[in-house]
Amino acid sequence: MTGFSFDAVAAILFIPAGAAAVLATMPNYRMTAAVNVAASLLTLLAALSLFVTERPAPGQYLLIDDLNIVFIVLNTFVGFTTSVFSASYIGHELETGRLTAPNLRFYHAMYQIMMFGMNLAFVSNNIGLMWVAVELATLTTVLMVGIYRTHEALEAAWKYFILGSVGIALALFGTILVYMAAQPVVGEGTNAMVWSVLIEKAAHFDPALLSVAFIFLLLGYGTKVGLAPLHAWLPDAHAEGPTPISAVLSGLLLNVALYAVLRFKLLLAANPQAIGPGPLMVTMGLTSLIFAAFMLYRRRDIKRLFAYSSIEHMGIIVFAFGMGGPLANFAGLLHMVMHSLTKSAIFFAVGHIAQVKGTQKISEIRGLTESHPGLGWALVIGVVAIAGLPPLGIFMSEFLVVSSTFARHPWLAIPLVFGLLIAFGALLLRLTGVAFGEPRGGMAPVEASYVPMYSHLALVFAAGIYLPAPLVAWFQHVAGILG
Amino acid sequence: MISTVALLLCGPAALLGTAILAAAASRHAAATRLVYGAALVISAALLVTVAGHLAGNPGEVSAITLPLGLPWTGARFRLDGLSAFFLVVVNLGGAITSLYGLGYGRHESAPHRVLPFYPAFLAGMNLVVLANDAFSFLLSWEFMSLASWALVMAHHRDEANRRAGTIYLVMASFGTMALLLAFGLLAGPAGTYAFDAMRTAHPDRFAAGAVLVLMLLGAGSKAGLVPLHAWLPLAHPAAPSHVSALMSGIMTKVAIYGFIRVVFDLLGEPAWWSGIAVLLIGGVTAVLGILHALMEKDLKRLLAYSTIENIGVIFASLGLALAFKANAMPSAAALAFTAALFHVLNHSFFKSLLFFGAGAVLSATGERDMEKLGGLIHRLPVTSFVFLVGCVSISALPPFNGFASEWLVFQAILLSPELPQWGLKVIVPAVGGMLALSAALAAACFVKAFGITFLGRARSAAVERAHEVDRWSLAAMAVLATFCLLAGILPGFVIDGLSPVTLSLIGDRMPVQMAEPWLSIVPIAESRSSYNGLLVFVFIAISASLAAFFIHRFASHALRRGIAWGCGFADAVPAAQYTAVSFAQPIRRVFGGFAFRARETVEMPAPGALEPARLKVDMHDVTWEIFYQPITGAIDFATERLNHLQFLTIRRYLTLVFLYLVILLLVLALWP
Amino acid sequence: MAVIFDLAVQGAQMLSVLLLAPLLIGFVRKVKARLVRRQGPSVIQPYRDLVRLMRKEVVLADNASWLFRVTPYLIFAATWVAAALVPTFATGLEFSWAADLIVIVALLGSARFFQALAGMDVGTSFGGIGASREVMIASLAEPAMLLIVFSLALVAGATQLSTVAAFMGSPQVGLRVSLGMSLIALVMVAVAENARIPVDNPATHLELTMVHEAMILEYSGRHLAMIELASFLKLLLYMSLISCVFLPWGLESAATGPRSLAIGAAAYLGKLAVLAILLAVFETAVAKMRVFRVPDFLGAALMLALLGTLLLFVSRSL
Amino acid sequence: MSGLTFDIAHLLAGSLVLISFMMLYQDRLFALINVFALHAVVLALSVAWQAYIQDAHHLYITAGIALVFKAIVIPVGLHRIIQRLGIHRDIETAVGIGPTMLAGIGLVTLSMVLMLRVTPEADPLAREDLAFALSIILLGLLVMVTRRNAVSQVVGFMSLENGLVLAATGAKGMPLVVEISVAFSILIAFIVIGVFLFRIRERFDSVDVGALDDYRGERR
Repeated sequence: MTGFSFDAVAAILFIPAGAAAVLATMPNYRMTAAVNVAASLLTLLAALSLFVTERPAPGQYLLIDDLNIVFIVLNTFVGFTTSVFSASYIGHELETGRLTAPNLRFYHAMYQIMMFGMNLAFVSNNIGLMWVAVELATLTTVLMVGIYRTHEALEAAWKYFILGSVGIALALFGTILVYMAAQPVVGEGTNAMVWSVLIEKAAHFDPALLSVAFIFLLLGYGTKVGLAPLHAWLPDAHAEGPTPISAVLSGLLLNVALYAVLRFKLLLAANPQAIGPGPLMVTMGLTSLIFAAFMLYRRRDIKRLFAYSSIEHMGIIVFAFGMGGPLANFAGLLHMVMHSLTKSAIFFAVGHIAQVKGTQKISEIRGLTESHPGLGWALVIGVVAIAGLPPLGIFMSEFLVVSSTFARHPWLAIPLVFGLLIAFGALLLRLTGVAFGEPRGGMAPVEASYVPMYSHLALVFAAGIYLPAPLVAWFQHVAGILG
Repeated sequence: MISTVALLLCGPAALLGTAILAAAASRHAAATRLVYGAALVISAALLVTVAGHLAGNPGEVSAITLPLGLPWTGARFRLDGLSAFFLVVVNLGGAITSLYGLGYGRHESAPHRVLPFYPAFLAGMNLVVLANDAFSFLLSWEFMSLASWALVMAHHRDEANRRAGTIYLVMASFGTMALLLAFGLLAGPAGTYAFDAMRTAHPDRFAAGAVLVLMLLGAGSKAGLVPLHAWLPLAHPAAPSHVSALMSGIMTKVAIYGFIRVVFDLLGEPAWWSGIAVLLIGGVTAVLGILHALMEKDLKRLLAYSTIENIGVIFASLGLALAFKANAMPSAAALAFTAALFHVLNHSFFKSLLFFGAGAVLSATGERDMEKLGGLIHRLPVTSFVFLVGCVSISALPPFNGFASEWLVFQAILLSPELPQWGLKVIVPAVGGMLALSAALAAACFVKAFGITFLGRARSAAVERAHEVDRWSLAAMAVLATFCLLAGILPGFVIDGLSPVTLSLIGDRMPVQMAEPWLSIVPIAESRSSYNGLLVFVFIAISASLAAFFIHRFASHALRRGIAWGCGFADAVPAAQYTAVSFAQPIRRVFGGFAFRARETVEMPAPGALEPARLKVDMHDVTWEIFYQPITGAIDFATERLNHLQFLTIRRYLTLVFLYLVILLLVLALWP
Repeated sequence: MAVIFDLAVQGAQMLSVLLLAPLLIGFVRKVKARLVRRQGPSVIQPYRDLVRLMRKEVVLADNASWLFRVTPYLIFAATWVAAALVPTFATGLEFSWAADLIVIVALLGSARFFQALAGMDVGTSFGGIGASREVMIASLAEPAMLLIVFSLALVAGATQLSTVAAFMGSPQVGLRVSLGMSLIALVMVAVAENARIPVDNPATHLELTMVHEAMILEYSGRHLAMIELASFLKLLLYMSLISCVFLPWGLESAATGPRSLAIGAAAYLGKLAVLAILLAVFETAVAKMRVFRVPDFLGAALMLALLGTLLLFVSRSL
Repeated sequence: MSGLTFDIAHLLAGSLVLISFMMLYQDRLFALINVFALHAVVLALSVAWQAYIQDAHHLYITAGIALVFKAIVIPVGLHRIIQRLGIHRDIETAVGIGPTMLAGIGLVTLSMVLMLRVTPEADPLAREDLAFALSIILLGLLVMVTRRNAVSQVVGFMSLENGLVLAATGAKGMPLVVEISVAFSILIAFIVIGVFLFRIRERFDSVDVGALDDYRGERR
């Protein structure tokens, strides 16, 4: 039985890797797209099998626990839906000649490598391995952001690349420091990097070293989370890359980095003398939230708009985890899941909109609910959801964050609410402009599969009304660990 | 035996089902009739169920917890006296509105943007009233806002409507945030979101004060308290008329329900100053609201502003009830509270009626601007009659219902000298004066509304083409008019019907009214004050008919039609009539100075010059300029400044990262 | 038996106000004429006017609606009921509990409401002028009146006129600042409500200065008679109000029997005469003010009334 | 561990910091690159020394990489790029040399303070090494943010990465060091090629990073 379940983990890793190898050699883009979808589906199934099979004992490199199982399933699921979406998206890009067949081969291979990297980051039980995996995922996305080879795309990719590399370096230094802190206690060698070992012994580590380490890790991985003022790469990368990649970036990659930050927060939480990660994260979260909220107003490019909204939500999530406590942590986890689903759904819609309207300029898109009801209302629901209105999932998490914060630290809740309202105003303004009014821009009917975005929205809706018991149990357990 | 609340929950469920079906089949021809028919039936069924509950055992409470919503709390619903009363308000309004919609909906230009959201809106309001934990409450509350927002955006091609919708939803979520914070305080760090738990846990004085303020912000912004009312006169008229009726007549009442539920029920014993706050806000809201209404020339906006006035009246008497309750004067508190609830019911009647009338005018002439109407009494006889009934009721004139409730409010005010606190002693009479003023102004306002719209001569060609509206609409309006009269001449029934609510929330009730001779109402003692709407009505009827009889018996019957006296000029053009603006001019000169910073400038041509003299009036929406423009300005400023961060070079961004790193390291180095 | 007696008294009251009203007007006019050394019309001239109007044909404007024709009866009925509810020669009448002071104010309010509507019905600018000015005046006079009612109610502990009158008759009243203020306010309001000088001139027909007359400009014949009678009743009502509240001497409960009723009636007539003379003197003494001075005049009344009420809230003995 | 080995390790690490300061001081591209080459050489020495004293033989590979790749290949490549671009004129420093030096000193003290808070139980060699490594990293960042020129930014980044390698090798028995250093070399190669590509494709008229930024997608 354990044997099989280990296979499940292995499958999660090797299916994408193998698929990448295969895709790199396939000529026909339709077939590559199909294979891409198939591989993603298989990965998803493998991930789902983790629920039924019992979990393997944590090894030196791999680990499955309550925390990452949710992430993995979410990751593979969004990965799958995105691959479906990109299959219907890429065709149009090929027609318009923005991409060529070789581009596509490269694109699909990269897509699988990225999935591999992210899954590896989740299942890895070794902070060094996790670092490598995160960087792998980052670099692949850099390449995909630049895939259009346009001035803007390359420029965005370059910015992403430079800032990312610095982040990489900082994170690595943090990792080294953690090793140094662990080494005297745990002893030399790989064990001093095995997370499940570290978390047990963390109480005896050198607090000062841990604190410095956490700052570097927070900045390093925080760069990828997109926390202000480390966010600079995020908007352009979202805006200039292919939309499926924007969806994956917002929906998944940010989560990967966040996951890394959380792991290390756990480590620090286990060591009482070290600097409390809470205040740092709360500050960063609030800064990002309010900053992004204001930035939302002057946006002209619809994808950049939603990129900033991702920053805003990352801010909320980091804030929630910074607050700590069962309610806030629960809310943070829930918010993260809901945000991935919603934001990727929004990007699916935006992708098709940009295709039918032939532009990403907000000012040139009007009256979508008239011209393209399917897309328009999907966008409306998506934005309503992302703005934290009921009966959709994000409302529940925001409800928990705000109310619990106000009960504990009223003065923290005020800026939080302030930021939320500012952001809401901006999103609503833009939504009103885009979805209502006299239709403007291309009227061509969409040839798009609504399945991915509406399935996401359906999930978000369901979660807003009803959370299944096992999910709640996991979240509560994890929230307990997160302290 | 299935519990009543479970039975009641089937209603919203059915409404949501209807909404989904409507979304699917909204473009079908029969959809309109089906949706409104279904809504009518469901609301009526809910009404019957609640009525049965009230008739059977009004004191009884039935609760249920569904495995939905917040995992560890569940979705809790509860039916008690208060929610039962408001369910009556909601579903009575809903049923009649659906009846009206059966006819009015046919004129809808974009049914697919109205039909799906209309039942959802009704369902949302029902759920708010039933909810028994913070999460379900806010969920339903915001869902209600969302559905009504969609309805406001129904005619989205109009720029003004889009703006209205945006402002509305922003204000709505502002209110929700305030409520969220209030519930956060009530729930405490442990997060006990169930209302039952909140009831037992009494917050300390500061927390209680904060909750009251937050409730005034949250519920007040939805009900339209000044200065949070800015969205209301924009959003209510923007929606289709029957939806406007729902928003003005019913949704504001749901907001009041929220306020009562938290402040009177969950918060425990109030502090005496809480009464002052609510009283003052209520009084100011009443006066400012009706003054704005007087200055309006758009019929539906006028009605929306008058909603604000009535909300003010209701809040003022709620404040009175709070003050009495805080000073352990239960009977007085019961009187004030009953007055408030009675006015809630009445306002839901006549405001819906008036909006229906406005809708009828709109569908008959296509005009909302009173300056283009006039003389409709000849074209729409029935509509004009019921509209007149509505105007008389809302102007608080006997023997109609508006007067009955305002009379109770005044009686409550007259009890307040017994209050010990000096603050209250000074505030209450001032507020009484404000209420009296607003009542008088309301009469003036509706003289204008009816006079300019229905009387005089037609001011535009659209009026000549107008025809009486369909039977459904007329039926709905007639029903409401009847209710206005009945509630006015038989207030005793309503007051006794409200006793369970006051008993449960105040702990006392007004004396039983049905026992009084001749069905008159006696709040305290007959020697003190009493009012018999029925008798007044009968007297007026008798004496009027007596007079008519004698006239026709003894006086001449001769009657001749002639042209009106035009000061020697034969038949002046209709434009020479008094317009809405000119009608309001004397009052503007009296009150405009401080309320609107109104300025009049007259340009007289030189003697002998032929160009016309011009009178220019410029008015300001003071609350907007004081409270809202600074905010928008600040946001503009901030965004403009921050936006530069989007345009930096990579090196600058790196510098940001670098500085951040160094700062954090410094913090760490200085860490104790 | 007692019930029948009470009913009879009530009926007598209603009839008497109806019959007395024109006489009162005639008397006022007579006194005014005398004051300016004119002969003046006979005291019963108003009756003659009414009868003549009854006989004349009605000239209706072409576009007058049914409302225009119904209004006179409504105005008359509302005013009459209101007048009938004010104790004149006796308190505690059969139906006095059917309505209190607030209701009486409101009844007059509804009469005004319909009058203003009727003024706008024909669609001439005069009607508009009259209606808009009338509601402007009312919007200040009504709150003032209500505040007066408040202070009376606070003193007497009731809004029930019979109770108030009985209380004012009782020795425990004494002299109170607040009552003085409300008396002045009440007089000012009464002047405004009855369209007397200096607020309005009942005799003028110069369009730009009229308020009440402008509204009823289009009325003629029996309709005009109804409205005129209603305005007579209104004057009577205010006078009886003032007399029963501030000069309650000789006012006894109707249950006390015929003799006291007779005394009450005599006293009542006396009071009316005094008030009428005072009114006439006042009207001849002052000049009519500009329409837009009226708000200041009534604002003063409002402030006085509010002050009176405040004083009472602060201390019941003031 | 004998004092001598300890001192030598110290000497090397310290001299690395010193060389970083020299980089701050340089205002010519060629000179900068040469200094960097020196930096790489010293790094290679210190890594080798660590390999010797920890007798961890895989570290020799890292040392080799540092020597061959960073001390020779990259500098030569950069030289050629500069030739191609003809930008062997002054570096446009964003901040004057003086302030930069001062900031550098401040950074070094900061890192010292931070690391000296570490309890002495930690291996003292590692502790001192860390202090040096941290200062090298911060100085590298400083170079990146005070220089306008893409090439010098690359150089700054590489010196930063040298600091990382120093720290990694200083950490006894740390796994994956070699892999990481390889990965980083690849990363740097990417960056260098990126700079190079942008030039060759005639996409940007200079490798002044400012030129990369003139389009923000939302330029008004």
